[in-house]
Amino acid sequence: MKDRLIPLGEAIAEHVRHGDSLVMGASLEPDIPFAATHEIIRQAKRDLDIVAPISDASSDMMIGAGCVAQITGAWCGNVSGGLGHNYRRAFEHGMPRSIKVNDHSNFSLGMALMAGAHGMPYAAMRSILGSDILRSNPAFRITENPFSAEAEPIVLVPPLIPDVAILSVQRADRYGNSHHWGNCGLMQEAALAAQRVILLADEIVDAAVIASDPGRVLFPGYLVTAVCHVPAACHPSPMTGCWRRDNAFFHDYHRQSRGREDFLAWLDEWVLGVPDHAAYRAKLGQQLDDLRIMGDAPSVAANYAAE
Amino acid sequence: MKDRLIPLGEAIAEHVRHGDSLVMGASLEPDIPFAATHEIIRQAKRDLDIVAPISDASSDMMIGAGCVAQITGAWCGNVSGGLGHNYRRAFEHGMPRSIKVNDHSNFSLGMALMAGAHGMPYAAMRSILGSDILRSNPAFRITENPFSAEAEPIVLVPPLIPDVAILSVQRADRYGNSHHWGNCGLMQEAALAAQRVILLADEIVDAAVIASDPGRVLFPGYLVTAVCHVPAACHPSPMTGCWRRDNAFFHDYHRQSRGREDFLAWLDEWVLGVPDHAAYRAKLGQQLDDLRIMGDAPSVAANYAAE
Amino acid sequence: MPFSTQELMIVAAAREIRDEEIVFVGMRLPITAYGVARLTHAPNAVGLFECGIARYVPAEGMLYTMADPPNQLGAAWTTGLIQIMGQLQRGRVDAGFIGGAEIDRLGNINTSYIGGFADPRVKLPGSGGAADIAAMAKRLIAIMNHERHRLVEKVDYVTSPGYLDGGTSRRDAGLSGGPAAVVTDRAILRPHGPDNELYLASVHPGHSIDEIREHTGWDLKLMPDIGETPPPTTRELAALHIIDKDGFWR
Amino acid sequence: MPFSTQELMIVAAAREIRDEEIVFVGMRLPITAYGVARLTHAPNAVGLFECGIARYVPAEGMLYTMADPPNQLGAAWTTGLIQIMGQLQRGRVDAGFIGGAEIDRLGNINTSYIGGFADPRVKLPGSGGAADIAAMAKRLIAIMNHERHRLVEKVDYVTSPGYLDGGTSRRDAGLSGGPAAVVTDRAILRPHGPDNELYLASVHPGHSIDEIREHTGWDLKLMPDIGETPPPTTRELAALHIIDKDGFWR
Repeated sequence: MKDRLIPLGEAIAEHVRHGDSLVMGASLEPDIPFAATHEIIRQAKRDLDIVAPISDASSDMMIGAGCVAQITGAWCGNVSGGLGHNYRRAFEHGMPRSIKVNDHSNFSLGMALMAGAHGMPYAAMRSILGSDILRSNPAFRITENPFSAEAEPIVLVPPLIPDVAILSVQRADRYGNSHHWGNCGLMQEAALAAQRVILLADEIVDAAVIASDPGRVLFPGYLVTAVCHVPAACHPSPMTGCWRRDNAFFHDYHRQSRGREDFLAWLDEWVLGVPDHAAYRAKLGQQLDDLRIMGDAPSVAANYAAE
Repeated sequence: MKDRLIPLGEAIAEHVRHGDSLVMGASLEPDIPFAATHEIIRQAKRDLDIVAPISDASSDMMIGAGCVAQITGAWCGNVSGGLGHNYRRAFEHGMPRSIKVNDHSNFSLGMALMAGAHGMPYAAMRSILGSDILRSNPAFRITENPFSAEAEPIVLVPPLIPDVAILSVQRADRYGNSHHWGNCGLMQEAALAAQRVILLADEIVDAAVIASDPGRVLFPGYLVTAVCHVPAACHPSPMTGCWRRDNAFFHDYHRQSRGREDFLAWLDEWVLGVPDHAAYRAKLGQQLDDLRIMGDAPSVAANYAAE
Repeated sequence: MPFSTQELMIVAAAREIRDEEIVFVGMRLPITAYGVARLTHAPNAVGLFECGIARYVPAEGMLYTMADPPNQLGAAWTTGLIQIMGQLQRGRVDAGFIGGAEIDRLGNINTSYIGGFADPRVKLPGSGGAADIAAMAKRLIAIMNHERHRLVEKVDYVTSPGYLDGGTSRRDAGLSGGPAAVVTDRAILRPHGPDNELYLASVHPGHSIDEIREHTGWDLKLMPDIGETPPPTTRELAALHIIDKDGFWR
Repeated sequence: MPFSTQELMIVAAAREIRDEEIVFVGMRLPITAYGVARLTHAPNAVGLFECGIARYVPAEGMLYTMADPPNQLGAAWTTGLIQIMGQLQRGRVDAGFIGGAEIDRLGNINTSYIGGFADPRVKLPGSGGAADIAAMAKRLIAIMNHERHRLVEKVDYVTSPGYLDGGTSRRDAGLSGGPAAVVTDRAILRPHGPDNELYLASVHPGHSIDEIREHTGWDLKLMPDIGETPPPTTRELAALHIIDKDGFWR
C-alpha cells in the first residue's frame, strides 16, 4: 500500500485544477469538508463545477469567493437559514461572477453519480417526470420505456464523472483506507465515479483498525488519491460520533453573507485571514471544544474470525 | 415494531407459493440458506423460478427434487465439484422435469436486481456486449447510446422483482432488523427489490444490538416479512465469523448426485427423511461442531453517541 | 386545552399518516407530526430521510438538520440516498411531506425560480428531494403558510409536480399518486373533481371561509363535505408535548 | 530448482500482472498467481473478487471459494457485487483471469453450451462473471489445459467475448480490451495481426512446437518473436512456496 498522507494545502494544490467538476461531501447535511472549501478559496481555484445533491454554505462561500462557474445540483442554500445569499447574488446579478445552474433533483443527481460510479451509459428513471427540471436542464432526455406494453414515459439521466470527490470520514489510515458511519448520501457513488478522491480524516489510525472491519469501508483505499489529517474538517456541519452541528455558526454566516461587503469581511475573518485549518480551529477555540461529542455509544462488534 | 419471528416451516408454507420467483441467498458462495432449500423441497413447492448470480448446490437440489421450472442466473453448478448433475439432467434430459434457463452474467443479473430494487424501468449497461447471452436470452435489448456522439451499442436489462428473497444473516432481532457482514453480493438489491423477504438468522439478539449499529444493516427490518431462527442455516456454505465451509459435504453431494437414483437416496437421507433443520444439525453432529468458528477477530467499534 | 396554530397544523399533518405506512418526513413540522402519529394512531409507521436514514422512533434531542447526530443514534438504518429514495421509485412510500414557496390551484409546487427559469426574479434553493417525493410517493402532503402570493393560480415553474394541467395530465406524464392534502395555517385543501383542483376541505377553528378565500390566489371552491378541522385531542396534544419538550411550536 | 507444470503456469500468469494494477483474480491458479505477483514484482496490485471483496494481501488459510472466511478477514473492502463489478464497467480494472471449457482461434470462450444453445449436447454452468470480465477488463488472461477439443477453430457459443470474428468486430460490438494471453500447460498464446488471432508466443520448457500445434484445434501460427517460456526464477518459486504452503500445486 502506498503512503498517501499529505497536508491539505498540498492535496488541493496538486489535485484540484481550475475548471474541475468537484463533489464536496455528498452525504448531504453532515460531513461537509469545509476545511477543503476554505483551502480552495485561499488558493483561488476558478471555474469550478460544484456537483452536489444538497449544496450548503460550502458552495455559497465558494460562489461568493468567485471560484464557481456552475452548480450541478438539487438544492443550493443554507440549511439553517434558507436561501444562499451568494448563490442568489451570482445567479440574479452576476456578482462576483455569473454562474450556471444545472438543475437536478436529489434522486436524479444520485442516479447520475451512480451511473458514473458503475460505468453505466446512463440511468433510466421515472422520478422527475412532470417536473420542469426536465425543461430547465437540457441534459435529460424523455423517451418511452421499451419494455412497457403501454406508452410509458421515462427519463434518461446521463452519467456524472466528477474530476474530484473531496470526502470527510471519521477515521482513515495513511494509505487511504477508511471507515465512515452515519448516513452516507452519495459518498460511495461519488468516490467510485470520480477521477480523483481527496480524503479528509478526522483521525489517522493504524491500518489494523480499518482492516478490522472491511464492511465499514465505504470506498476502497486504492481509489484514494490523497489522505489529509484534518480534525473537525466538517465544522460547522456535524459528523456522527465526532462533532455536533454548529447551528449558530451557520446562522451567523447567513446573516453576515446577506450583503456583499459583509460577506467579504466574513471571508477575510474566517478564511483568507486564516492560514490553515489548524489556525481556524484555534480561532474557534472553546466554541469548537463545546461541539465535540464526548459520549460513548459503541457499535456491538462483528466477528471476522476465520477459524 | 411488529414481532415477525416464526418457525421456518411456517414461513415457507405461508410466503413461498408455487410458481414464485425466488432469490436464495444472493451473496454468491457464502450465506446460502440451505435450510430453506430443504424446507421448500419437503413442502414440494413447484414451478419455481430461481433467481441467482451463482446458483450452487442449493439450486441443484431443488431442481433434482422437481421444484424448479426456471433458472434465471449467471452460473449454475457446484462450486466445489464443477457441474451440477441435476441441472444437467433436467436441462439435457428433462429429468425429473425440463427446466428453462434465462442466461445472465453476474453483472447483468446484478443490474436487473438493482433496477428492481430502485424502481428503475431498466438498467443500461455495456458489460455483456459481444456475448451470446444476448442471443440465448431474449429479455435483453441492444440499442444505441442516445448520449453518445458516435454510434455506441449498449444493452438494456429489464428489472427483476422477485416474489421472495430468502436471505441468511449472522444476527437479527425478532422484528426483522439485522446485521450482516462479509461480502454481500446482491443481498441488498434482492431485499429491496423483492415483494417478500424471509430472513434466516443464525442468532436472535436483542433489538438494542442491531440498533447499536444502523450502518451494519444491509436492508431495513420493515421490509422483512418473516424472521426465522435457524443456526447454521447456511450449512454447508460458510458464514463470516460463524461457520466455515463444509467442502467435504459439497464433494459428497457432487458424487452422490451423479446418478439419479443415488441423488434420490441422498435426498431421502438429508432432506426428506429429516423433519426439520434441528434434526439436520443433530444428524451432522460433530461434523457441524467442527465447522463452528471459535476465534475472535472483532471489529473496532464505531461511536454513534450524539452528545 | 389551548393550542397554537402550528400545533394544530402538526396534528392535522399527523392525521394524514396511517399505521404501518412508510413516510418521507423531512424536517420541522412534518418530523414532529410523524412523532405525534407514532405516539397516537400509527405506532408502526416508518420515517425516511433522503440523506440516508430510516427510523422507527423519532430522534431524541434537538435536530437542526435530518443528519444531525441524534437522528443517527438508534436509527433503523443508516445508508445512502439511493437506497432510501429508491424505495420511492420502487413504489414503497405511502406518503411524503414537503413545503414550498408557491403552490398552485392544481397542486404544483415551485421551490426553484420566481419568474420562470429563463429570466428569474428570484432564485430559490431548488428541489432537493421534493420533486422525487411529489412524483413518486403515493400521497403528497404539502405544508404551507396560507398567503395569497403563495397559493397562486399557476406557479412559474413546476419543481414538484401536482396534478400538472389537471385532467389526465399527471397520468399522461407517467405518474400516479399526487397531492392528497395541503395543510396551511388557516385550512386544509384537498383535490376534487376531474382536474383534482384544490378545494377547501376543512377550516381551522377561528378562521372563516371568506378570510381563507381572500388569502388564496385563485377562486377557491368548497368541498361538498367541507367541515371544521377538529381541534387537537387531549391525547394528540399530550403526544405533541412529549415530542416538543421545549415548547418550540407552542 | 525443480517445478511442476502448474507452478510454471502460475508463474507465467503472475508475470501478466503489473504493479499497482487492479485485477480480477478468481480462484485456483489465478489467485495463487496474484499472490506470487504481489510478493515479487507487483507489491501494490489489488485483487478483486466478484462476490464483493477487494484485497491487498492474499488470504492466509485454505480457500475453497472466494467467499470463504479467510478471504473476508483482513480484506481491504467487503461489499456487494455491483460495487466490485461496477469498477470493471467503469474502466478501472486492468486485468482479469478466467478459465473456460473451450477457447477459439480468436480468443472467444465458451462456458455455457456445447453444441449451441438451441439444442445443446452439454449444459455447462454458464458465465458467472466471466462474460463481464472478458468484455470489460483492459486485458484478459485465459488459463486452460491445452487440448485439441478445448482450443477449437470456433466455439459453439461465445460466453465471454474475445476478438469475436476478428478485424474490427470486437470494437464494432462496443468493446475495447480483449485477450492478451492464453496461458496453457504447454505454451502461451497471444493475439497477433489485424484479426488478433491467437499465435504461439512462448513454448514451455520440455514442449515442442509440433506437439503444441498437434494439440491445438486450428492451424496455429507462430509469433515472429516466438521464444521459450522462462522457467520460474528462484525468487518466483520462493514466493510461490510461501503462498502454496501445502504444496498443492507442486
